[in-house]
Amino acid sequence: MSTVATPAPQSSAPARSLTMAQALNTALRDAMREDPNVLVMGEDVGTLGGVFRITDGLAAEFGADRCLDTPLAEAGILGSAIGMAMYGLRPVVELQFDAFAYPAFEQLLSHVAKMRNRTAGQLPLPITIRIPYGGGIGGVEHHSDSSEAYYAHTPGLHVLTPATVADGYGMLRAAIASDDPVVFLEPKRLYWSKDEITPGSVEPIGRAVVRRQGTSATLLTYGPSLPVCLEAAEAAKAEGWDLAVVDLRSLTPFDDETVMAAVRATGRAVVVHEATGFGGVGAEIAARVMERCFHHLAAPVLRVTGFDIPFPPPMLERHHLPGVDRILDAVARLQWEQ
Amino acid sequence: MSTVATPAPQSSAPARSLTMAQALNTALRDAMREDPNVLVMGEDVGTLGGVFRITDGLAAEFGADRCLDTPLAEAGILGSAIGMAMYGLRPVVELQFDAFAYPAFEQLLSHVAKMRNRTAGQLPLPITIRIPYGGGIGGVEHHSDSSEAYYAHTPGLHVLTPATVADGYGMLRAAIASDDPVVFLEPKRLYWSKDEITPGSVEPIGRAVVRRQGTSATLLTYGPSLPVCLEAAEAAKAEGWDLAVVDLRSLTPFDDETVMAAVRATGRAVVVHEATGFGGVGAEIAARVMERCFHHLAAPVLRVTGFDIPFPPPMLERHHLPGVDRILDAVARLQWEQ
Amino acid sequence: MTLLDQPTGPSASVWPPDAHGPRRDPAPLLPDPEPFRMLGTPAADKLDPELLRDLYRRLVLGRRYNQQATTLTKQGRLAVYPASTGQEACQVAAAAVLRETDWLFPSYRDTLAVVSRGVRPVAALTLLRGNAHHGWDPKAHRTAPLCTPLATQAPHAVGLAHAARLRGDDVVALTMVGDGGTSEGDFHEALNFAGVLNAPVVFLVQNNGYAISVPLSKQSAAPTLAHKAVGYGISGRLVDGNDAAAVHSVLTEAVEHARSGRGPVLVEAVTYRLEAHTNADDATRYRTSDEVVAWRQRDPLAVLERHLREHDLIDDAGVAAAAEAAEELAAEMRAEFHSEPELDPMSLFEHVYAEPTPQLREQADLLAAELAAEADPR
Amino acid sequence: MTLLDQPTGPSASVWPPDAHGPRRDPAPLLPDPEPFRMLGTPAADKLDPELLRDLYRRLVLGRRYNQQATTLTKQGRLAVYPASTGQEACQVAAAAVLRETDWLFPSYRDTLAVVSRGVRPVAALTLLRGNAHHGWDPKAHRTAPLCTPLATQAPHAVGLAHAARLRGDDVVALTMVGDGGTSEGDFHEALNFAGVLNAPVVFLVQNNGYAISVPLSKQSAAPTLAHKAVGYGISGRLVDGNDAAAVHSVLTEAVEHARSGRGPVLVEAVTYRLEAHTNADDATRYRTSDEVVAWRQRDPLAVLERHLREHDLIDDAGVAAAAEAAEELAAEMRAEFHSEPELDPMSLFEHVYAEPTPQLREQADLLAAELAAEADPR
Ligand SMILES: Cc1ncc(C[n+]2csc(CCOP(=O)(O)OP(=O)(O)O)c2C)c(N)n1
Ligand SMILES: Cc1ncc(C[n+]2csc(CCOP(=O)(O)OP(=O)(O)O)c2C)c(N)n1
Ligand SMILES: [Mg+2]
Ligand SMILES: [Mg+2]
Repeated sequence: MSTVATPAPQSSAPARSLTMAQALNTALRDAMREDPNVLVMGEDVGTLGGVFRITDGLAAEFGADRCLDTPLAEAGILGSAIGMAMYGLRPVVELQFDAFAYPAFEQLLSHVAKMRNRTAGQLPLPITIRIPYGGGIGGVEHHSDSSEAYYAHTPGLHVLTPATVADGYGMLRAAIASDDPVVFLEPKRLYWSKDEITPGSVEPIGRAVVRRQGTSATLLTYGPSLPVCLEAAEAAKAEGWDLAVVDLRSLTPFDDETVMAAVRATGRAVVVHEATGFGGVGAEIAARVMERCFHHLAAPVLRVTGFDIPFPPPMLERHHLPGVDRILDAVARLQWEQ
Repeated sequence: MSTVATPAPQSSAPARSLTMAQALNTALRDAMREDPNVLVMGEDVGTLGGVFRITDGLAAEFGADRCLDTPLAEAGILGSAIGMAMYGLRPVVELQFDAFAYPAFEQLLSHVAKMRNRTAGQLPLPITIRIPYGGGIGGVEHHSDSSEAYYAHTPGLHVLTPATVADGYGMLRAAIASDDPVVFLEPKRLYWSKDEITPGSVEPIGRAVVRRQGTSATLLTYGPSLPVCLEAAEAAKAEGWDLAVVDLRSLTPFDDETVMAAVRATGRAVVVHEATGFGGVGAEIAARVMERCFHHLAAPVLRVTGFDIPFPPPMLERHHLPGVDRILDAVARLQWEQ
Repeated sequence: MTLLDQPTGPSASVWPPDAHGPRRDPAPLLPDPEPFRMLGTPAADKLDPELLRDLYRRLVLGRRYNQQATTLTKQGRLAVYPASTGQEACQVAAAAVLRETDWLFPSYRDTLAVVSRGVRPVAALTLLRGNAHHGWDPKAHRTAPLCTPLATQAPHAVGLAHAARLRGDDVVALTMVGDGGTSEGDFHEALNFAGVLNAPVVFLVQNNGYAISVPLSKQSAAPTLAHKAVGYGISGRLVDGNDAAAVHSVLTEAVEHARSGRGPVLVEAVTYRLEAHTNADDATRYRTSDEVVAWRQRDPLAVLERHLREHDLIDDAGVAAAAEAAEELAAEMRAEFHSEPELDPMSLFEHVYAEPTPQLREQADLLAAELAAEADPR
Repeated sequence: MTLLDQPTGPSASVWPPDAHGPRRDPAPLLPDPEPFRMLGTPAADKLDPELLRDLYRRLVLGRRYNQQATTLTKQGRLAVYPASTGQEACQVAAAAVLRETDWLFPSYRDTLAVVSRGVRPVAALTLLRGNAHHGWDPKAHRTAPLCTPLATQAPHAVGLAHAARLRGDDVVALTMVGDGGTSEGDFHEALNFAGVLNAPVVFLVQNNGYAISVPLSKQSAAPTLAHKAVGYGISGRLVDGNDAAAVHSVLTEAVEHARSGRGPVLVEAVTYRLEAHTNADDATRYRTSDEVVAWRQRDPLAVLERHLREHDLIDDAGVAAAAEAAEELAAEMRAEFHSEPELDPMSLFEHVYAEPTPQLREQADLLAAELAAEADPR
């Protein structure tokens, strides 16, 4: 796992109830207060506070130079963040929506992901790239892509995605503290979810967590699909299934240990994510689980994912996104009779 | 599978012995002769005939307008090809090397892959995007990426990669004839391989082919790794293994029928490709084979792929690329004792 | 070898002949840094009154269209609406200067230009309604789909214009980009391709001062956005985007320039977005109401109406007729959006490819089974 | 709020104050379309002879470096070599004008600039030798790795320069791009960011007339590439890239301009690549030998030597001393490339991340086992 400098927890800050958006905002603010090298940059992050208000108030507190409204050009944003990181800053870049990260793809693959490696460790790039991603909020085309597979397949990047409010805070702190570049995927439909967080707590990168214990089968999921899986697990009780739910949190590095233990314990597994199934992260998860737990499995690992189609228009997205019924249908196909 | 207009085979053209590069060149020339709407465009494709000479002689025969040297800007190249296709042309775009396709990623994902779908079929984009890809030729960094996973995960694209000289011809003809966009990945280390082709023959898109029959286990591969797998299958005879080898040829659409039949016949399989393993196309193949052939398998499907690292410098690439020994080691791990 | 004329030669004096020439003389490419205006200037006297009345009717219609779409958004009938209120002069002129055979490449904010091109509002607004990605036949209307990824439509326009030229067709492509969009690499690449290919394209930049919250001063340090033209060897023009006559005149010239083979043109129209970026935006976070008020004084509709009245080019009946036509349009919009759109979940699998892959057929079966179970839960 | 000065204001006369100003006056940004020259002009008389002799020694060294690297390539000691033969004036001047604390952002062709910056040839050529991706300590030499994806280093230079400015450091970043590279979106985005941030960056475009086989006339229709500056509100300068004194002078001014907070500068140096694109290229396919011969007349080394000789600024001893130093460099190169580089396959897994992931540890074990089996095949 990546080196994570654990900042001293802010005194004995009491737990606070926040939305995911507020938790992320708090994480940015705390990181900026603790380290003057941290700066936030992107389209509309300054005066506006971001289209999702994740950077709200940061320009007011830290000034326009540390919360920088950039021109509208994603390769330029990420490219200049690289130069800043080379000079010792720790840029936190916001790319406004999933599909608007694609213009920065070359900078991401050919530089951000490789710079440490190609310079034999001499130019690490501690850049956090925040990308609101996924569907479920009725966005028009190009506003709902789940692009994690592109990043997870790219060596040199850490790919994280929080599914809880507390992880929104703790994982973003870890991402900013990491000396490696992190693609930090924020499930935009969870921005308004509410929960308690403990300010100052940093989640180490690379650990999955079992969100629900269960004995019948294991759901493996992350990001926006976690709440759906938890709901499915509740509903499954009526069918007599006791489902475990694992929240991966970090796609790279991947927590084989936690995942394999959770699957071996039940002998059955379903992977769930929003992104297109073909060549998605779910394929990697299913393949490695079957490679490593083959003789523990009573049935093949199944996948419940978005279809292999461009993301649908708002009024049809519910048919595309994995829902409780589709997950339960997959669980039902786990060869219970044999 | 995609609609493929089968052009009339050129009279009774005799089989000719060509390199893969020449076969691709012949395919372009034949397509341009048959259809005045076909045009070739990209960096250095005109006067120079391309850095790999795949477009050699086309400008001389068809003129600078049908074999267009463009300015050096990949998004501009693909973006203007989109406009040309909207007007009824059939552009064949050359992107000079794998990593230099990344600047065009937004045009590819947000437009090329989606245009037919978003316009409900009204604006199909018959664009062929030729990309020399993969390692094995001692290229310096950014010249050896295997980027197929990014494309295969993107709905709306066909992703093809020929492994034989004949397929170089026949599959490129099919790609150009297709009314859908095709990412046509040319294994650059096979450019100099030699074999016979029958001009005029078009390979339908979406069919895998069994290159070698075998009874012990099945190697599933494509593109630059096919010759390595065939070599491994030869070498395996000494160990007493009789290996089948399947050449996928088309990653999207995927030929489940041929692949599953080939795996069921042996009960064991190894997937081989050059690209980084994590989240690679091999993960999809392994996952879907295990989903569909679970009870026919004596062992989990294993993967032999490039490591999860940036492509190494020329002098070290052989340690990264799947070679005969690494493939045989994987075959040996297919739980023969059980 | 090439069908196309090469760009015209250099002035031999400024560049040594062996140094990678020919190079162009920059002088004719540079825009006048003072935006071109007609209304309120002597130039307006020469204008065809019927043209002005036509533009007026279009502006009235456009304003009403914007209002009605905004109302529909508030009623939940549109998922999102980026209004072009205040920018109607640019919107209607962009459509008015094109021939039927020309192509328009609009951005997400340019639905009014699309409507002005003859597309029905309900079709122009399909993307923003949310029932489908796109609503009209692009080939029949020679109007590309609304483009959301900024400036990515600009190279499409160049490619189409070049293709038409190769075919010997007399077609011009006009693409619309925002001030923010000019910062994207695709904008640059499109202008460069256009310059090199000498393609018949007009780039219309609606400079409304903001990219969401980001003001022009944080977007560009250029003298004007029109000055970017010189770096591509193409002509730059600057126009008051709230003066419908001036926009119409400059764009007419630009389209003619492009059509006649004299090369592409970059037009910057200086205008203002009177509403928030979209209904989801809160413009008070980044601009003062004073600023908005000041720009309301230069409302393109008010400016033209004042001109027409002052010059006695329209009477109350004319104004009323324009308003009536606008009300008809609004009524049509209300009617068309009143009914729920028809939705077919199985359409998700259509048109991904010319023919569905085996994988898509399997997935379609899965959804069909789910829908059947939903319909008949037992 | 901001630490940085805002770009200086508009000339109020050219732009209405309410129209998204301030805007800059374009006049001072526009380059003189005649490339700046010194050698052979009266301006040369004022030049410091020691500077000229220093540039001469650097050029001699540079030429010898290019020759030796080319020879090493023929001997298979380098995987590939993109020679800068003919462009040495740009290469050595780019390094000479920078302070030690400044940063250089070179492209793949700029290894001579890197060597001129004090990096040993064997280190500068590591990427092209093929044993590693990179060979020097970028922070110690304040020189970024060679950049292959065209123009992608330009935004890095802008970001670094801006960061230095935020820290209060007196640092200028100079980045080198080819004529072909100016067509890439990243070039545009970098210049735009530089203009808006008023970052202390110098963009040096070596216009050598070709991007591999594509001549400038198919790359750009701009009056000159330096004219692109105006679209970003930055200053453009055009210089004869084969006149070492002129390049040195223009770059010195540009660096000073940037350092003093007056903003970024785009310098186009008109030059010529006398060799093929790389050893793998066949230049006879796209250019005539007449053209090459003509440019050999303007060989930067010959031009400077002629000047020094004609003005009696160097004697045979000086020439011999320069040649001797160059031979020493060549001998050093031969010696250093004579031995095979040390290679450790296990290094593949180092520096992918600060610490290897569990996945990489597994894969490293696999390779280690393979290497052990290879070493001891039994
Ligand atoms: C590539 C890309 N990046 C970001 C966005 C998100 N976005 C949508 S509109 C907008 C501002 C556009 O400003 P401008 O180009 O001036 O057009 P306007 O909205 O003023 O019409 C942004 C940043 C996008 N659509 N595409
Ligand atoms: C993004 C990208 N596209 C394509 C290439 C392949 N390529 C390498 S050098 C080159 C030509 C560069 O021309 P120019 O910028 O003029 O530099 P020069 O080689 O003349 O120094 C090309 C096309 C690349 N390196 N990067
Ligand atoms: Mg705007
Ligand atoms: Mg060049």
